[in-house]
Amino acid sequence: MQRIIGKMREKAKELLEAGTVDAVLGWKKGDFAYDPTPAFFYSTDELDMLAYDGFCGSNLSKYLVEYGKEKGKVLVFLKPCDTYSLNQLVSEHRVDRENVYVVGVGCDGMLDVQKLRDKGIAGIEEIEEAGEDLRIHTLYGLKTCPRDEALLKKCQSCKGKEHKLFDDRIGAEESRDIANEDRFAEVAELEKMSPEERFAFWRAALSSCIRCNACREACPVCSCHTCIFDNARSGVDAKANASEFEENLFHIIRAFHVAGRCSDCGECSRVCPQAIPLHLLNRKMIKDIQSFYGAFQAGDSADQCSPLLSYSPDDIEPDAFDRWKGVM
Amino acid sequence: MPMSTESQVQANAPAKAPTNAPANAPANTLINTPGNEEKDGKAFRPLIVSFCCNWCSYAGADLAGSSRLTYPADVKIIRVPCSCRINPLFILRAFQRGADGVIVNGCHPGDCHYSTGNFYTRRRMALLFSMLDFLGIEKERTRVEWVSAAEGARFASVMREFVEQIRRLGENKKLGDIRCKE
Amino acid sequence: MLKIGVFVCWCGSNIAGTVDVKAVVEAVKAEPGVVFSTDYQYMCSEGGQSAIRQAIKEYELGGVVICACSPRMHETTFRKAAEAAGLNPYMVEIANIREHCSWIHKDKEEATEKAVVLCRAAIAKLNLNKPLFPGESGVVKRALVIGGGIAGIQTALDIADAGYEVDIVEKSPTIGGRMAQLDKTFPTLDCAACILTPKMVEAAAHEKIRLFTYSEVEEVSGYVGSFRVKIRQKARSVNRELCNGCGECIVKCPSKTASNAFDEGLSKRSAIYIPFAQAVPNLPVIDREACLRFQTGKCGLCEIACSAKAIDYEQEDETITEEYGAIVLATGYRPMSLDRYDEFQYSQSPDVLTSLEFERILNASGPTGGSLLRLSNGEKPKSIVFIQCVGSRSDDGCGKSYCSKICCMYTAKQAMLVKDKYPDIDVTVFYIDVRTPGKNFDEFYRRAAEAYGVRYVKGMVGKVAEWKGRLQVQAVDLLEDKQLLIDADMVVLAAAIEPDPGARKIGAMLAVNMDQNDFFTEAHPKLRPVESPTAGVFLSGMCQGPKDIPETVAQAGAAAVKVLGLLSKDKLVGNPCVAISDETLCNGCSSCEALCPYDAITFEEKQVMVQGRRETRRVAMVNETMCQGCGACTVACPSGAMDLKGFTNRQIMAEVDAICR
Amino acid sequence: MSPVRSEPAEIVTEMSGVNPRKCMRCGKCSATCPSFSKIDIPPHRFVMMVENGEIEALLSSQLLWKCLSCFACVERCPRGVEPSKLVEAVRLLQIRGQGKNYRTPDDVPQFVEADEEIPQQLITSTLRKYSK
Amino acid sequence: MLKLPVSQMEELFASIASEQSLYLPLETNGLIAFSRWEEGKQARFDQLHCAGSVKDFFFPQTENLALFKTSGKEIHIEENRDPEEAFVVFGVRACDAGSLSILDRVFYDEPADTFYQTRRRQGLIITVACNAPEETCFCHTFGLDAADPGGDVAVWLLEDMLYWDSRTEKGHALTERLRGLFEEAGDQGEETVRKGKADIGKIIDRLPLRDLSLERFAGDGMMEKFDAPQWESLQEACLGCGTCTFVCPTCHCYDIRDFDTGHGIRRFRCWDSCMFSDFTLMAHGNPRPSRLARFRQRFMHKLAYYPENHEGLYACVGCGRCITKCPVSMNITKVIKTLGVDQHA
Repeated sequence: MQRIIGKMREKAKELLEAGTVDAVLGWKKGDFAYDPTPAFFYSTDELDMLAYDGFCGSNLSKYLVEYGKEKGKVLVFLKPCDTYSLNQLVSEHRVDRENVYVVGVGCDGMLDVQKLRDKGIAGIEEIEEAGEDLRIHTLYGLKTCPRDEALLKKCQSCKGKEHKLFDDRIGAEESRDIANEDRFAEVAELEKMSPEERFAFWRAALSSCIRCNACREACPVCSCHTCIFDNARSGVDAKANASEFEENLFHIIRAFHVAGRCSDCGECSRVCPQAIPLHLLNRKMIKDIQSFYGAFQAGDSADQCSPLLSYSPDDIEPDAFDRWKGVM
Repeated sequence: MPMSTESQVQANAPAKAPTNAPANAPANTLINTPGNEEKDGKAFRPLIVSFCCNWCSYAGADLAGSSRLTYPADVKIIRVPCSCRINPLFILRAFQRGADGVIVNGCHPGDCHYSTGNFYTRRRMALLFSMLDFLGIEKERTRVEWVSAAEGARFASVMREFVEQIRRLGENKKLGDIRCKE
Repeated sequence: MLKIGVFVCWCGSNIAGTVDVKAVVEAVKAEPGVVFSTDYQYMCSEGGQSAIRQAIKEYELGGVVICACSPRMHETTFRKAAEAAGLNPYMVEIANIREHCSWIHKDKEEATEKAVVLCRAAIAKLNLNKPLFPGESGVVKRALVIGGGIAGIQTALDIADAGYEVDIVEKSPTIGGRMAQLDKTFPTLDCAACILTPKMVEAAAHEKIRLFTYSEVEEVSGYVGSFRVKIRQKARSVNRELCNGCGECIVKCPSKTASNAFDEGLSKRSAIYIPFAQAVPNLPVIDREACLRFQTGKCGLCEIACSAKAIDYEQEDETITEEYGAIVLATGYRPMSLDRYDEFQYSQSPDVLTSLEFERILNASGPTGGSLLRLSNGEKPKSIVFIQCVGSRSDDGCGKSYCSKICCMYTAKQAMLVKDKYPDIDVTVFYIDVRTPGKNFDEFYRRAAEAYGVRYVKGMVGKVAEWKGRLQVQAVDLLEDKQLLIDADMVVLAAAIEPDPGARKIGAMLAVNMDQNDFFTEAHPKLRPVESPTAGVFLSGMCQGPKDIPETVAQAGAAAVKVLGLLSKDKLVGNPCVAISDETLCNGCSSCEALCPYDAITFEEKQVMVQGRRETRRVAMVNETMCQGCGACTVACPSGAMDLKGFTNRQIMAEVDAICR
Repeated sequence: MSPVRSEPAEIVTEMSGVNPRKCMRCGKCSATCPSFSKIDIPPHRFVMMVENGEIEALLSSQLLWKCLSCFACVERCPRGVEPSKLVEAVRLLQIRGQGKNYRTPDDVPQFVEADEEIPQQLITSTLRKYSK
Repeated sequence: MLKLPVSQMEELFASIASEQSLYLPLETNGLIAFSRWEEGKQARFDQLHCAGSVKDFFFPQTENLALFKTSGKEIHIEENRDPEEAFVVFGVRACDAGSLSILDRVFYDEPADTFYQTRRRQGLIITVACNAPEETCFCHTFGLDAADPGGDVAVWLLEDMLYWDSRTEKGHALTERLRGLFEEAGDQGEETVRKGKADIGKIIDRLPLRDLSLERFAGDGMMEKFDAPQWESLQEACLGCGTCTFVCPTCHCYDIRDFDTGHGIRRFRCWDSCMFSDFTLMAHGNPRPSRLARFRQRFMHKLAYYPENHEGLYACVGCGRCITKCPVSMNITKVIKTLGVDQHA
């Protein structure tokens, strides 16, 4: 998607010059081939550092939460999946829609440099997108890898190329088609296991947790001013998992708190330094909500009510949750 | 539930969870699995926390009492105004601290003193229980029952039945906190 | 640390027989905060209470735990005792060691052990208790009744007679409602107008009642004791001060083709009209849709005709805002549309009528002047068939699942009225069940059958067809297992009733839920049938469920009593165990607002001190008067900002911890 | 008096997907039935008999063969009971009992070609049987 | 110098593990991390870094300090140290090995941290030279040599041969115990290692961060940067998670917390992160209330305060974990580069 960077810079320049926006939120070129950083641009002469390539996986919606009114209006570049998050934040009054100018940008599916490293590709100096392949120049020679094999986990099951809210769009029609796996397939696999196997699976995964809070900090809906896990008065605050129970507790409660609000942006798993498949917990909740209470995806629009804040007199009984298994 | 078939996820899952590898590598006793043994050879007596809404199920429990209907002393009741006051944190807290089963009691759907409270409870608990099950925690350890103020007999029998169910399941090991067992 | 006293009750042998009371007293002495513990034969007796009072003073107790019977039994007693000794009443916790312990366990050791645990939990909770003070709020001593039918009129009269001001808001140009359309009433057969009109006049004349007819409620804010209501008075195009009700304008009006809703559309009326002769207020209104002046600009005859100069084409809607302490919903009902019951030829044949239409035909002021005529040809019918349960008791997606309750009786009434006037007409009623619970109801129905010869056939009509200028009714006699073909001249359908569709909007404004049939839900179906779940909002008449006139009037009176109970208070004292939002934690996400059943939570932009800095944040505010303390919001709140006084997160977790220790 | 839930009754309710207990005995099915004069058991009674488990008697009923499958009763029933579907199920039970169940779909064209006068409803009804 | 065919590494591991717990890079839950070696487990030296650093062995994420037992209204204090264990960590890279001297200065400072001390006494570090440095490596900036990684024993894996060079008393003792497994490396071996080192040096010279310079930070340089305007734009990307801190081999802040077990209070310490909003939380709040202040703290600590207190030694070893693990690709090298430019000179 580097091909649209020119248009993105033009748009940013135009709106900054016109005074429509006071800042631009995008990605800034990094030092390596794969490390653009989310950044604000306040003047047009900074814009040549604006980047948009296959490694712009981070969801910029989260930055709008802390973005105060005093800074004025901000232009933000959002990929289709990021717009779900912004919708949810708008619906929760965490972002003032009036304060944001959304430019939806097309997306070819974002890449995960760790996947390249896991393939034994080390010393990465430069990455070229060449059609279906990536050409990787390394300290140890040229390597290639099919692009699809380096996709971020979250991009392997894309929610679609449609921007759910935007003021303008760039390259939206040009989004590359990517293999779209059933996003609930992994959850269904786990559901098929025996409870003992599931327990072993999650124990193995969650025992890796170092409680760095990256999942929480990156999550667009984990936007509490003070998280209950940081609040000494909550009675559950902790800075480390001092027991297996706390490893479980943190992730159960986090998944529960975002149930009905999670836009399935996949940031939790992307940012986890310990490669814990945290998105599975959230997807499980989404899958359950859909099978118990009907079609719903948080972030589809800014004015829908979370299924956990509504009810129907003939809802399923809690003990019957597993009868709905496999319905989806 | 269908038995597991060979799956990729499963194949990747190590049989025993290696703990936070290096951090606790030199025998960090903070992280451990609760013991399995029956205490002093006595029959296992489960600890059951029973949350009751003030208006229906707590009154139902009172009626069970005034009707002298027995159920095991393993059940300890906590009064809340409405079942919708019950935060999943409370349930997890009980398991952490050594409860072997938690039962949430509320008015029958549609009879909530606050009109809609138990409807929310129903959704929350369905999702919570499903998530616990997803994590491999025995779903039989948790239950929601709708007990009216008139159902004293039912309250007693539900409690008896639940205690029996937990007794068969044995001690809560998966969600306990080893630190609380010492 | 809080100084706690523990009092363990024997309750005679009720507790002491199974629980070793002395052992409990000893065991809890080691608990944090406990400075005193004792036991007593009967804690609830005067002796027991005075022991509590004494100990509070002597040991300077900050809180007490009573191990006794259920808090549902004596919590108030012990709170009062503590209060008498200068303690905040909410610094009392009860450990229920009778209903939940001594009465259900046999083994003394086991029961004692459990009693200790329950007491420990109470102590752990008490350690986190804070004195609570119920909030107070004032009461605006006026009531609003929405709907001016018999339910609304009766409620208003009862409130006004007790000396409080009431406003009635009625969307049509007159009060009176459905009852004004009726001819006679069952089971006494007295004339509806004769009993209703005096009440209408009384309401209009009552010094405490103001009528806002041709008006609608547009917006409601506030809460029990102090609602602010915006009322839109639609433009009548007639100056109500000047008009003397002479009716000359109506005579002169050239546009006489508007459908007359009062006659259920069976007759026409002029563009400027008074709905019916006894309308209150007796004040015409211009139907601007039908008026030539408004549609073409070319007319003005009424203005010329009006000697009082009351016609005002320029008149505009007026909006006023009033304050009320209580609101009564009396939005009434209508017969459901029969569009989906084509098998009865309702849309095709003018001789197939709904019961309410038939009521108008029977009525002397109706479209036929009270003579029973076929609308198709103006001839007198020889045979009339009544069909019951049209749209009621259905589960087919077209109709209503409920029984409309009034049809059996009004059908008997109408059949009887027909037979009384025209004994030669054959009258057949097809019914599924005849339901007549009510004083003199079954007698009434039997009279129709026995004294008047109305033919009752158990069985449903399958279809009605026009045949040779008449109607052929194909039905079944279930008792004979025979199919019947009956020639009829008129067919009367007992259409199911449904709540007035306008009620939905009003319900939403007041946060009053509707059930799946759009009837308003009561605060409790048995024990609080005239109260809505929203404090200060009451229900009267059909809007709550199907009922007949006497029931409606009874409920109207009941609603009035509830309103009076509220208005007679100078202050409303709330339950102090209400939700409280910590504004330093609140994210302003509105989750709590979305599910609060009482609309007690609002949001505002507020300056909040966070870590010594001032920030403007959108934060939740709990209205303590409206909050009923269910706690739904506390769980919906992801940041833990919302807590419930008296049942805080920390308190409940402390109980859990103590029990699981 | 108490309804005996015999096995065939369960088969019938299962095959038809109809819950006869929803019937409130209004008789609208019978009132509406165009074949009423030709049948021995009126539809409402048919429903009651299924509910009571009296399938044996229904198997020899003429209604099975006189029912036009016009579905008027299904259309009109205020409780959504769908009597004609019950008739269909009993009819099927009867046919299966004779070992004559299931025509092959290949038979259908011959069927239609054989007699152009054949009523449309019969064809529809036949096709319905295949889909069971 | 000794040597052993790589094919016999398994025997080496078995011998070490027979008397001491042995930890080395193993694949666990999709990550390569230091884990306890057991027979049959395949050591993984193909990725440069383990997910966690060697710090975790000496300064674990959580560690018991004491237990307060209550009986009635009395409290008894019990020490409940986790049991001691002699252990060997194999496969430590130069950067991680270097981090220990930074930690030692903190924890050995009087009064010495006996918990850390005990673990250091019990633990033995076997390093491995980095045959294939990553593009994220910048250990050279801090004077560390990936080709000569230090530790109690240094190991080179070259041409199917493991070269073993013990450097300390502890290392010699272990070597003595395992002596039977090895052969003398001889001149040829020394030559191979020398050549291997040179090859590594060549790669290091080509690394993208080769020229990362701390010149402008020496002395009071960093202190002067406290009010630099660039902090504002640098911190904008930071999410405030603790990933960099927790994967960092030199970060060493901890919190001491109490856990009420229902029967007593368990006092333990656990890692803390200056990135957290509740870091050093006091009654009035966090002394660094803004994210900017917290972000700045981490780098000021590494590049100014620590050197200030420890003869100019920086609290970074250039392992590059923060570069690969930061969710938003913000890291110390970007900070050094941005602040290294005198925009307002």
